[in-house]
Amino acid sequence: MTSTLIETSIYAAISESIQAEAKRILSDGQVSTIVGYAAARRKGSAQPIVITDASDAQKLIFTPACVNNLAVYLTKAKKDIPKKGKIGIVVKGCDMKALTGLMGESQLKREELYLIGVPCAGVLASTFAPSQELTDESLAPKCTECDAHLPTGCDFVPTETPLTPELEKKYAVEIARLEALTPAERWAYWKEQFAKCIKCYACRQVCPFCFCEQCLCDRNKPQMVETTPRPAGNTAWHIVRAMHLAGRCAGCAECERVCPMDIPLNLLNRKMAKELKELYDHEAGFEVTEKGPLTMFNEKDDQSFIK
Amino acid sequence: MSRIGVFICHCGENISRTVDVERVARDVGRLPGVAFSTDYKYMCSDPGQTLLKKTIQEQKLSHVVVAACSPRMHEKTFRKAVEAAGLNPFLCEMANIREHCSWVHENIEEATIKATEIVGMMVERVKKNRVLPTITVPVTKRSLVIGGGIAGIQAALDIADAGHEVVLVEREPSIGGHMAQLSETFPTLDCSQCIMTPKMVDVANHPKIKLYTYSEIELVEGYIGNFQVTIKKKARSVNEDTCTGCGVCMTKCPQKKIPNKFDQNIGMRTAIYIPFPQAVPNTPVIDRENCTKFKTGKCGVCQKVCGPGAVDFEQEDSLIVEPVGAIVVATGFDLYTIDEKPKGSPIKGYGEFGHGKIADVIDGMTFERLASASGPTGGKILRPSDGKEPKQIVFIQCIGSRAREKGISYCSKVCCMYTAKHTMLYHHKVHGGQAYVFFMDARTPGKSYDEFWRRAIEEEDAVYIRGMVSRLYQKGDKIVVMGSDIAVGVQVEIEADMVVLATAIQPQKGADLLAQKLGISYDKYNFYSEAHAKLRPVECATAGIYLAGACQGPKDIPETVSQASAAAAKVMTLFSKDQLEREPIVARVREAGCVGCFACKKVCAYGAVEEKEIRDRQGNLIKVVAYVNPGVCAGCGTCQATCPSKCVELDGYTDEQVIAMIEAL
Amino acid sequence: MQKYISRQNFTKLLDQLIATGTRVVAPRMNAGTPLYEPLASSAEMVMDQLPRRSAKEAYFPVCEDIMTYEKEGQKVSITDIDPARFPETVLVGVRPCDACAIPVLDAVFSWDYKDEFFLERRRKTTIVGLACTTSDDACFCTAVGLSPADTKGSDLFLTPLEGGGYVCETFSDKGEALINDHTSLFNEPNNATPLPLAQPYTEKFDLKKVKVWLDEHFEDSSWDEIALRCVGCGACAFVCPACHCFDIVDEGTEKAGKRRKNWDACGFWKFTHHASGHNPRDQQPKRYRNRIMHKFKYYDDKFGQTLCTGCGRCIRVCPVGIDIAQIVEEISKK
Amino acid sequence: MHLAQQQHTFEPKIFAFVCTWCTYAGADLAGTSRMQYPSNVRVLKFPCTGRIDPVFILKAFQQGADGVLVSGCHPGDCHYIAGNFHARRRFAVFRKLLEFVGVDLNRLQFSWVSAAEGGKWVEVVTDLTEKVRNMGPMTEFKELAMEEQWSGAINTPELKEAYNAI
Repeated sequence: MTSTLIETSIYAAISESIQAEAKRILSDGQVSTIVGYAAARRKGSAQPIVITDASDAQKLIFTPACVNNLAVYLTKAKKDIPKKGKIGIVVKGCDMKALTGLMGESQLKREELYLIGVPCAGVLASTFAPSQELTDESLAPKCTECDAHLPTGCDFVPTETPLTPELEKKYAVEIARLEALTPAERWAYWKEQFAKCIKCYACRQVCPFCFCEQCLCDRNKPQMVETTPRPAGNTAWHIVRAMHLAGRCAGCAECERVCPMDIPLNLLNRKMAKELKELYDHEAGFEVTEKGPLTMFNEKDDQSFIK
Repeated sequence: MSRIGVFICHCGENISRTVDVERVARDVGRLPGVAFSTDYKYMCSDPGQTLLKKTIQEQKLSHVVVAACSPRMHEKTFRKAVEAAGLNPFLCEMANIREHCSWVHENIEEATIKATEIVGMMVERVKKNRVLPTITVPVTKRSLVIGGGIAGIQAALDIADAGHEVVLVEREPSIGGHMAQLSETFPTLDCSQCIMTPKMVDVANHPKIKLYTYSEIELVEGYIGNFQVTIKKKARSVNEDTCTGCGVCMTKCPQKKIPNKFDQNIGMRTAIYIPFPQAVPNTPVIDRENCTKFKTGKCGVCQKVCGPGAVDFEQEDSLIVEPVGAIVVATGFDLYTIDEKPKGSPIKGYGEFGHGKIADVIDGMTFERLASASGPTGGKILRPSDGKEPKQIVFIQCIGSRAREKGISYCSKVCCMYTAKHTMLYHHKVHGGQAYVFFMDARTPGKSYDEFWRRAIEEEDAVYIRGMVSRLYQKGDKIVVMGSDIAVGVQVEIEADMVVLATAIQPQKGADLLAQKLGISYDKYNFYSEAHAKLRPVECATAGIYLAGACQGPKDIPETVSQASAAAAKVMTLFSKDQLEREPIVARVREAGCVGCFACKKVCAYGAVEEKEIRDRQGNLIKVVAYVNPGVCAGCGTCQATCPSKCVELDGYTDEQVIAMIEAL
Repeated sequence: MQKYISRQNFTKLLDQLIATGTRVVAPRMNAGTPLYEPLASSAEMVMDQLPRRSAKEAYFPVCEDIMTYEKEGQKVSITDIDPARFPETVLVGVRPCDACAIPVLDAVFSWDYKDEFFLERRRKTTIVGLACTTSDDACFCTAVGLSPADTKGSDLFLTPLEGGGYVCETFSDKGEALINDHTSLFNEPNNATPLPLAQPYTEKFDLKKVKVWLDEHFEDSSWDEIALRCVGCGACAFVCPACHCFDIVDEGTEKAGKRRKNWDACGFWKFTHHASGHNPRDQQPKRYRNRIMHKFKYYDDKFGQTLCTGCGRCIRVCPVGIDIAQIVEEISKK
Repeated sequence: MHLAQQQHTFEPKIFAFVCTWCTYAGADLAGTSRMQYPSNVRVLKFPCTGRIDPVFILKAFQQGADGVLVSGCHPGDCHYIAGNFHARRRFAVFRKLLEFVGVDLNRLQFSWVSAAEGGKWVEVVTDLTEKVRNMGPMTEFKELAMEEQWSGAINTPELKEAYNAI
């Protein structure tokens, strides 16, 4: 089977637009800081960068290696970012959903942000080297299910329109496969995956919604979740994590991307999102809402599972 | 290490018959932290409690577990005993080995093992119990009463008579409400105004009542004992302090043809007016929408003729903040709108009965005004269309009420009685007239009520037809009423001169908006919800707010007055102490860890969670965190289960306690 | 001693070891991820991929029990775990960047306190190193003074040859014993050409200069630039062959439980969080500074060694693309 | 009578998380009415189902529960206005998560039992106990608790034996 190339030629023009806009808003003082992507040492790689000087604007890029959801820098790492005036941030459609959620949870204020949206055809999967060209195979799995190639509600979006071929939705397919298994088979699947976990908490640290000052799982009085990275504690951790993100996670898949042990964490999040859609017709990240699906109720909610 | 004392009760033989209590005492005595364990015949008896107190002191116990009946039975008893022995009462827990064990199992071995585990679980729990001091909240001994109808008046007078200040707020220019509009009242047929107006005057003259008419509630902040209420006093255009109520302005006002809402729009009033002659306060108000001065800038006659110079066209709405400790909500009812579908309401109108199109189809309240001696016709029953006396009159009950398909499934409760009253008033006033009543059921429970209804039929010649009207139409100057008499099974057609519709009772317009300001709950019809339908019928779930009258559901006058006095009694109970004491089972926020996502606030049904700013010594804002007001928190713990980082914790049911119990098993 | 072993015999060797109850740990695939793990058979071994985690867990486990406790009444009974019970292990296919870290770790675990949990596992482990023939642009062993064929830390070192098979060189009694116990599987070295070695990062860092800069720049604004993007996870430390911080935790219930030794990472906020609530490393740049300081200054100060072997794992797994090679290179140029 | 009861080889451990106002009172009523039910259930009292954290259910399974019951007031009956409505959503979602990771949902029961429903309490507890008894022990979490990372495990057969003897 040959892989299909994903058209990313517009990324160069997008990078130029971002640079020009960044330069403009930094020079005229509209923003004090911009969080974006810059090229890194390894071939084709990119990394987050925080700039405060208009002369650094030309460092900003957008490439298929610009995988990070930079929204995380506006939450717990926020304290370290110089916080005077507005902060500019480069966001893909999927990242934008996280910002929307954070606004609903009183973590961010829209008026304190300047959103530079990027039209995006997709980014690279974590399992491929940054120098890899973008194809339907090397594409991050989340991008196969993307419904936000063009971010909405931004202050600035380059005019380029990405070409986005219809692809097999990788998570939907995998969730369907797992759902078709028996509980024992699913248990065996997750047991093998969770056993690999070493509790490096990269999934937590990179998640825009894990903004708690002290994670429940870091507490020892009482110890709600065993902290030792052995199968029992790992399983508990991943169940608790998925539950805490239910109804909030909008699918940036950062947890899964950064997992050094390749645990398909976003599968859990997507499954929860699927259930919330079916149960309460809720989809995270589309609009700033006062309450999430698990902080509200409807008297007529399904209770067929209750005796 | 803790020194826990465990006391296993035999409960006579209720427990010891199936649970080997001595073995339980022996086995739990081996648990880590247990310093003393024993069994005793009756722990709740005086000697039992004495044993408990003595042992606490002798053994220097730090915590106590009493294994006996359900804590719902004796938790208070034992906590009191523990407190008497010098321990904090919340360091005592009960293990339920009777209702949950000895009474539901027969196998001694199984029951004994289960009892041991239940006690073991409570031992682990009690180790994590903390000293909880009783929470006290200061009480501002002033009350707000919202609504100046009979409910509000009664509540205000009762509270004020008890010596507490009352702030009474009425939306209309005068207090009196719907009762002031009525002609006579059932079942005694005494004149409504005769019994109502003295109470209105009492309100006006009461030194403890501060009356705000033509005013509305703008904002309610705070909690039980400590509310801050912002009242919007709408511009009256007449200075209340200088106006003498002489009424010259009204006689001189050139605008005289404005339908008077008080008279159901069949009587007329001036642009500067009081709604009815006995209005309290007797201070006119300018209806700016209809006043020539406000519309064109010309006129100003009232100002010119006013001796004391009380007319003030420049007056503006003003906001007043009143601190109060309790709130009585008595906003009353409104009548079902028959001719139109209210906007955004699930209720469908009754267009088919021609109300609003056929002039002589009126509602019950309009009939009251026609029958009232102070009404637009001076108490004569005359048709609105031509002023003729109706010789045949048809009353139709249950308009809107009990009609699920129309959106209201409840019974409005008072219509059967007032329709019977109407037939009597009609019979008294229109000699030779005939009244017909279409009804589904006659619901007349209440003192002297059924007798009253029987009297209408048996002595006052009303013809009651069991059945519903299908159609109404104008034919010449008659209204043809077509219906069925299901008792006899025939179609009935009556050529009536006038038709009176007994329309359903609904909450006041905007009742939902007020509820949102108050933070109280309401049902799908916007009637306010009581905390418990049977046992707490006058309290709202939100502490410190009480209900009186038809705002909670349809009620007649005696019921309304009873509830108003009950609400007043609740307020007086609250005001009987300087400090409000409450069980310290409330949620607390660990501010250091709180990130201010306010999930807790979103799920709190009581509005107990507030936003609190944390600032450094220089006054710079560090973060905004949640704060649980212990005066308002009801202690359900939904916030804690929702908090992702468990930075809000319910005292008495902490995660530590729960996890200790799970791990004990 | 230098010997030759064919690929066939090499698999035989592993299967024989497994059959005789020796634990053979080598790179294998676990649910799609290459990891050093005990083999059930030689067929499981994958030699062409660098395992995601380093080989250190063979003697410094992710987590291990060091004691158990049980309570009854007012009595508490404690049982220590006896290191004598650790299994004999042959660790196969260890890359030079992993193997070179072992003597570095020996220093810290046998310094003032002798960590028997580490040392006993070390004693019972025979390290079979393997020269690297492939690399990627994250690899930088050469930059820190090592090489794809560095034999430090190995008891036996394998150099892959054209057409399969390995040259085996011994560097310790344990290595010689492995050959002597299976002499029939080894032959004398032949003239086969070794496979070309990997050629990672070419430019060698001036680590002396790096250390001098670090000595003088504990407080420096460049730490913010370097580490502002760090999100504070432990991925870098956990995949590192040389990071060796651990945490002792008691886990269990009122009735029974265990005292455990778990990996820890200086990137975590909790790492230096005091019981008082104070945290001397209260910001991420301070935590990341410690990582660099520890690797290129503190460890050198104390043991004269560098705590980095240039395996590049932290560069590959860092969620935010922090590149230690680039950072050290830039420092060396300051 | 109890002598005639069937002897079972496996007695499941059942945890019941209940609210104090409805289900706990319902269980009290079963007691005052002297109804009989299996003794396997251990009741943990909460003010409201709204207080019950999904982590407690997880913890119960980890602590060896073979079945878990969560029970509270019927919709509309909540003493705290809406705690049970919030709980209903929370658990509707949580059970889907557990199902997805492979927990057999037959072991996790939710019910509304009012203070007047002593009979329903008996029925719910009896049904769950019998169902779980037939399913056998919940081994998943227990096995997990015994497993170690290979590197930390002492897993040669003789050592395992020695370890178990500790």
